Amino acid sequence: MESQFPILQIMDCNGQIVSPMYKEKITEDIVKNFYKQLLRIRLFDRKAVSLQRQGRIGTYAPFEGQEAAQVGSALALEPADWMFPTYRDHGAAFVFGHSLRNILLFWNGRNEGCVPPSGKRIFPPGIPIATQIPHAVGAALGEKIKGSNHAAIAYFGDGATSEGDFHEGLNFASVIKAPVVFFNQNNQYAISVPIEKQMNTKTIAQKALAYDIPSVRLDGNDVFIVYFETLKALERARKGEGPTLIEAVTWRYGAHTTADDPSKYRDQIESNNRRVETDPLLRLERWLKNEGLYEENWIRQIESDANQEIELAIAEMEAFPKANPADIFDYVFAEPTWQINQQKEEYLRLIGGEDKCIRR
Amino acid sequence: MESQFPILQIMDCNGQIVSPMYKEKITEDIVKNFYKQLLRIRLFDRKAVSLQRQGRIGTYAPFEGQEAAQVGSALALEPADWMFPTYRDHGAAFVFGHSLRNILLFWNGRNEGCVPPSGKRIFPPGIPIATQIPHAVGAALGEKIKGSNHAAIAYFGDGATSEGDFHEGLNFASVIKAPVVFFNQNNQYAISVPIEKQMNTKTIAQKALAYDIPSVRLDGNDVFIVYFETLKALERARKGEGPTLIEAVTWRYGAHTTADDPSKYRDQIESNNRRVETDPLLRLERWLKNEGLYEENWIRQIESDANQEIELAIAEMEAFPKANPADIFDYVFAEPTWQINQQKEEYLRLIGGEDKCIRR
Amino acid sequence: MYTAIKTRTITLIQAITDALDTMMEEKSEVLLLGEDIGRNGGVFRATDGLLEKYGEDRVIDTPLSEAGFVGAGIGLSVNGFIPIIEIQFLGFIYPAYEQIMTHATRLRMRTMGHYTVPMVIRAPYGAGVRAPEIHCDSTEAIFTHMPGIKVVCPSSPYDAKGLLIAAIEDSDPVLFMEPMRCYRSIREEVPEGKYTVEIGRGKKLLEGDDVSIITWGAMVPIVLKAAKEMKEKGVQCDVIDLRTLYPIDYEIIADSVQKTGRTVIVHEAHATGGVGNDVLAIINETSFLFQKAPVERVTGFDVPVPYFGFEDHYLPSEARIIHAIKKVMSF
Amino acid sequence: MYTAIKTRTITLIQAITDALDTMMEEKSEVLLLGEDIGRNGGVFRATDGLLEKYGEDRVIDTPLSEAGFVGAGIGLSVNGFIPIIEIQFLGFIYPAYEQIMTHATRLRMRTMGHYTVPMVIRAPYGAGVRAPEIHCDSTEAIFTHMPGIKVVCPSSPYDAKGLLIAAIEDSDPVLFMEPMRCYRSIREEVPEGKYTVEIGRGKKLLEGDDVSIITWGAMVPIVLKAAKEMKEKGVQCDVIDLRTLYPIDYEIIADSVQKTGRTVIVHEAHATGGVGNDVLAIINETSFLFQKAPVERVTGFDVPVPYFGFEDHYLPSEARIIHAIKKVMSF
Ligand SMILES: Cc1ncc(C[n+]2csc(CCOP(=O)(O)OP(=O)(O)O)c2C)c(N)n1
Ligand SMILES: Cc1ncc(C[n+]2csc(CCOP(=O)(O)OP(=O)(O)O)c2C)c(N)n1
Ligand SMILES: [Mg+2]
Ligand SMILES: [Mg+2]
Repeated sequence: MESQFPILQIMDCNGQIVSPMYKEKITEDIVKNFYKQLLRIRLFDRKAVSLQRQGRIGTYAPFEGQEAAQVGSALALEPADWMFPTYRDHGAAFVFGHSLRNILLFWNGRNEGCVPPSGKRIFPPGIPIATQIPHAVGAALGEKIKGSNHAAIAYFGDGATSEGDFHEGLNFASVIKAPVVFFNQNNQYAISVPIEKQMNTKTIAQKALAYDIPSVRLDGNDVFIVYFETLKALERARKGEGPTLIEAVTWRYGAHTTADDPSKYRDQIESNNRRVETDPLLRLERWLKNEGLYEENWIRQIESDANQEIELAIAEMEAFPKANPADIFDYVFAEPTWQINQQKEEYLRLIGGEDKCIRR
Repeated sequence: MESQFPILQIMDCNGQIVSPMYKEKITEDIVKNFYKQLLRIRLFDRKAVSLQRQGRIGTYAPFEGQEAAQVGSALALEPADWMFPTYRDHGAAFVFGHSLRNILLFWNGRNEGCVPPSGKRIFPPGIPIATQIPHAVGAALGEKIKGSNHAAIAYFGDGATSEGDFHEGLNFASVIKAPVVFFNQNNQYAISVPIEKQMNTKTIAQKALAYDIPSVRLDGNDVFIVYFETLKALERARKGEGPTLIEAVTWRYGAHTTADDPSKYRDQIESNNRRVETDPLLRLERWLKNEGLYEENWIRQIESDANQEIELAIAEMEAFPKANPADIFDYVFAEPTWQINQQKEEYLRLIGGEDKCIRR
Repeated sequence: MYTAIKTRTITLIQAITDALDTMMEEKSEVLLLGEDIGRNGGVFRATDGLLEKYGEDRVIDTPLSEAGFVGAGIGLSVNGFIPIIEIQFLGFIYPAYEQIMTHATRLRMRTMGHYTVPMVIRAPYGAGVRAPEIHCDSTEAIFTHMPGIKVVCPSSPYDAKGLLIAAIEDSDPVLFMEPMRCYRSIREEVPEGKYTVEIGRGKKLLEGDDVSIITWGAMVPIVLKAAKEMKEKGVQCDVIDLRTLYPIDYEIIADSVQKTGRTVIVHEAHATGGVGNDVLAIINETSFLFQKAPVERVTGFDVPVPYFGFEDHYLPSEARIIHAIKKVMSF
Repeated sequence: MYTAIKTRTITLIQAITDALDTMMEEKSEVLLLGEDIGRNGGVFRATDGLLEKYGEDRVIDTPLSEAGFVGAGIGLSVNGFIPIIEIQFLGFIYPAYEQIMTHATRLRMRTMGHYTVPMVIRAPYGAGVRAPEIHCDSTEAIFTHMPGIKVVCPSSPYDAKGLLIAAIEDSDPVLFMEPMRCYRSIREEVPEGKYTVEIGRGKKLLEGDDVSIITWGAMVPIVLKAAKEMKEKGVQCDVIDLRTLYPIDYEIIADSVQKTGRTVIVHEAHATGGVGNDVLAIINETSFLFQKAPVERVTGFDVPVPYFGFEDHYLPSEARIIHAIKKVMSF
């Protein structure tokens, strides 16, 4: 099966073009945007880890190492498409237009973090594994019924493929030819469980054979192949040809979340090697250098822009009004039930006058 | 995919041997036992339908048309193997050694029907679709841990392949190399839903590719191929080579259950044609005739033996003691909780003296 | 001024079909998903004729995957549709429990109202029809405990149509439980066209000063029989059909219990953790000083709903209800 | 005669590991299944060191499929094993709900005792540790309503070890809820080796004549604080840690309520349908004439457990408990 699903690549680890696919479409503009986005989300991710360490946000799920998969796929979307990310795909969500302040608010335990900017159809990060996959199928089915040409993308990890919802979602989508792209980031671990214990197959792409839908396995650290193959899958979706499964093979350098200690279950040497050899940013830098497009100043500039943007978002997050206890009661139903009203009144009366912030 | 998974056959509809596979193993004895079992369960099935019509049992799920799949697979088992049937596989359970009286009691709403004869490892018929698949995986894993060479077989329909439990069961089994055979009877309908609406694939066998386990698609009305391929899969299991998926393509002639009206959703002409052309019993009769082994007397004899056996079981079922209300309280826990004890006492006191059978 | 309203005398299941048809006609966003609901018209014929009338885009026969199609319903909801999902029997809703518990009910709160799930999940429930195991569950309590979903359970054709239309018009998820035993046992005059019965309001079925009997769904006819029998013995029952199990109508309960001081709660589900306990909690909170006797609960026992050979023993019977009424009367 | 029992001062999570180790040592049928329980030792380190000690056949890292491995656990059970399943967080048990509801709890009854499921499902639960959404649920009530499973919830290291061993020795399925907030917050002397704490028995933590406070799990330390504060104000609380949520110890409740006549129930789960209502039902049935005031319930609100930015508002607080005590005292 591995030979039936080779890992497609356009650019190798040295930044060399190894395949003529999509050659004419690789323009300076597009690549510079790739690079900018990769850098932007990497800087954000690192900053978020350090915010967590300082206790300024809660547990955080870093994606460092997976930037090309997230940037390439998110940039392939049209503005009116639907995105269904997991807790690790805020890189993709950010690139697709989510608000950085809200992303930070999410990681700070605030529901405001789940609200996308107006007009952006981004779902809250999926926490129960694989459950967002059927949602994407439903949203896509809705587009199909409406006769639009919008599509949906569902993100999920290698571990997610073991859940029933993965199977039920892909099967239903295949039957109704829903315009949806199933975008798998195979980072080869589900917390501590390596892929060999997660599945008997060597590839995730081959799981598409169970639904007779097309699939492709690709180097998830090669932003070129990720972008163009996602674009192709989205085009199929828009043309009414149904779903596609994309397996982007990648790796997270860091911990599963800031609450996790990867040295318990894997040798971090592999991660360090990958940082040097297959890193999505370094690789694109090498390409830029090979092409003579690498400009130190430009890089400094986008770096400083990104840092400014991030600092601004952090400031906004931290200046954000304190949690209003009424909020936990007011959004359960369109009209609160009497139980909720009664509980709210009693509670607000009890904490009233005080600073509304109770301590235990 | 259809060409990758051709429908294997040893005997065609005319009872002609079309493949040399397993030729040396097709002995008169074995075939006569096939025929006897096919006839036995068909007679039982028809009788059960008529019992239901007469109100002597409850809703019943007939399997007529699927006898070869059930007989061939059940005969391939060793006595100490595990069987996990659905509500439609009492043919298989019967052949494997279940008590006919108990099978009837099951359809008459009695838990005694779920108790297999001592030493037989047969599970109660699975009602929630696909849920028995993980059970079979667990039981098989148990055998593996014990280091025995027993295996498990899980029965399920085409519709069941859409459930998450199918996927989770097969995936887990593939990872741990559980000695289990996943035996699918693809009768091409899940109640009214035809397979084209159930899945996008033309075969069920190909779903094994998602787990990198072997699979085979075969003519489920050819008892020879069913038997020998199940045997082969069980041998693989016993040798520690892990699970196999078998797709037995078949057809139910009748209704989904006696509460269903198939003319609402399919043309019964197809069923009638199949009765004439591809019927598992007729086909084996044709083979017997071709081989000069068809003996009218012998057939009369096994028919009358079977009828006697069935009538006896019915008599036993009907003579079975009335439901004892205490039973609903006594088997929930090893030791009833106080709630259950209290409810039992109060209830028995209330109906005490009377005939213990309340009417509404 | 009177307006003549056309009515038809129909069964509860026909009232369901009527409600679905009425709302599909009115709102193109309404669509149906479920197993066997298309050509087959549903195993109980609730959707009979709707595929032919509204087409395959709006009456969708799904693969056998409750989590998958409830999940897809959530995706359709946030994309502007009003999906009505048929779960073939309530006992087969469990594979979808995660989707309902973690998403259908939480999306509004999670996104502070940005995404909502105006979905209706219809599910036939209950024992007493000699169905196989698991087909007979009455597990409303595992949903009423879940914040973010309303639970409705009509017992008559009129209420069924009006409540189902109200559920479809509700902006939040509603679990709509249909008592199988009442599907064809009762006929009633039901107005044609659109009307609603308010979610969250119970209904007084019988007035009496001696004892309050609080019940719903398939237990209603049995309670009424018991109440009639008690009337002959001189005990006047105040019979309440709750109709909505979350949010329960606490006023109708409080008013009745404050009048009678004696209460019997009757439901088909198990006692422990049953919705009857919520009624008890309402009585505790609203009517403590009015109570003349402990509340009696007549419920299914704390055992799995048994095979149909035993189901008459499991289900609350007239005799058990009468026994409970006598008990509260003689306390 | 005294026997010197060796003890260690350990945390609740260490007590869990100790119980697992003790029973795996004693019974070769005991095996563990779950996500990340092997090399990683579980996300909370409950199974730390056990893979190394007992090998891959007995400490099984499963694929990410709760329904699948709970289902496989059922198959292992009927094949003579005692599987202990770790659900990473209670909020991720929902995909396995069908397997638990339709099989784990019903197999004994279905087969009249021929097949049984002596399985333990361990699940960390509860809010207050700043965890992401869904990780904080306290949904014991959807299991206590399910006949055929016991539900246990210790609040201290000693009870955790003794109850877990009792659960492993129980012939029926047990849901073993572990209060995450108490994992490392309390240390206590715990005997080495094997001992059990009886399932179905509550524990009196504080004696008092004025008001009964009934609680369990992560609420225990907060209740104790409130009780101490009230003591200073002259109100003596009778504090009961239920420890088992099904079957609840009705005697300890009845004895206490019949003494005090006033009750406050404190739990983290939502009020509607919460296990507090079962306590209420027990009081109604056993102690009606002793009650001097309506029972007060201090619970999580009828809203989804909110994001951690709001969780302090959701959880019962000392202030809310004191408010309720004052209310029942002044009725
Ligand atoms: C249903 C469910 N079970 C368990 C968890 C706990 N959990 C959170 S992330 C995770 C691993 C997911 O792995 P994968 O799908 O590969 O995604 P990755 O974290 O590698 O991006 C687990 C087990 C969960 N969130 N949901
Ligand atoms: C989880 C669940 N959902 C729905 C049902 C109702 N139901 C009973 S049989 C059936 C169709 C099953 O089809 P298939 O798996 O092909 O088996 P067959 O009946 O054809 O043998 C359905 C939908 C059920 N039993 N369990
Ligand atoms: Mg992963
Ligand atoms: Mg079928």
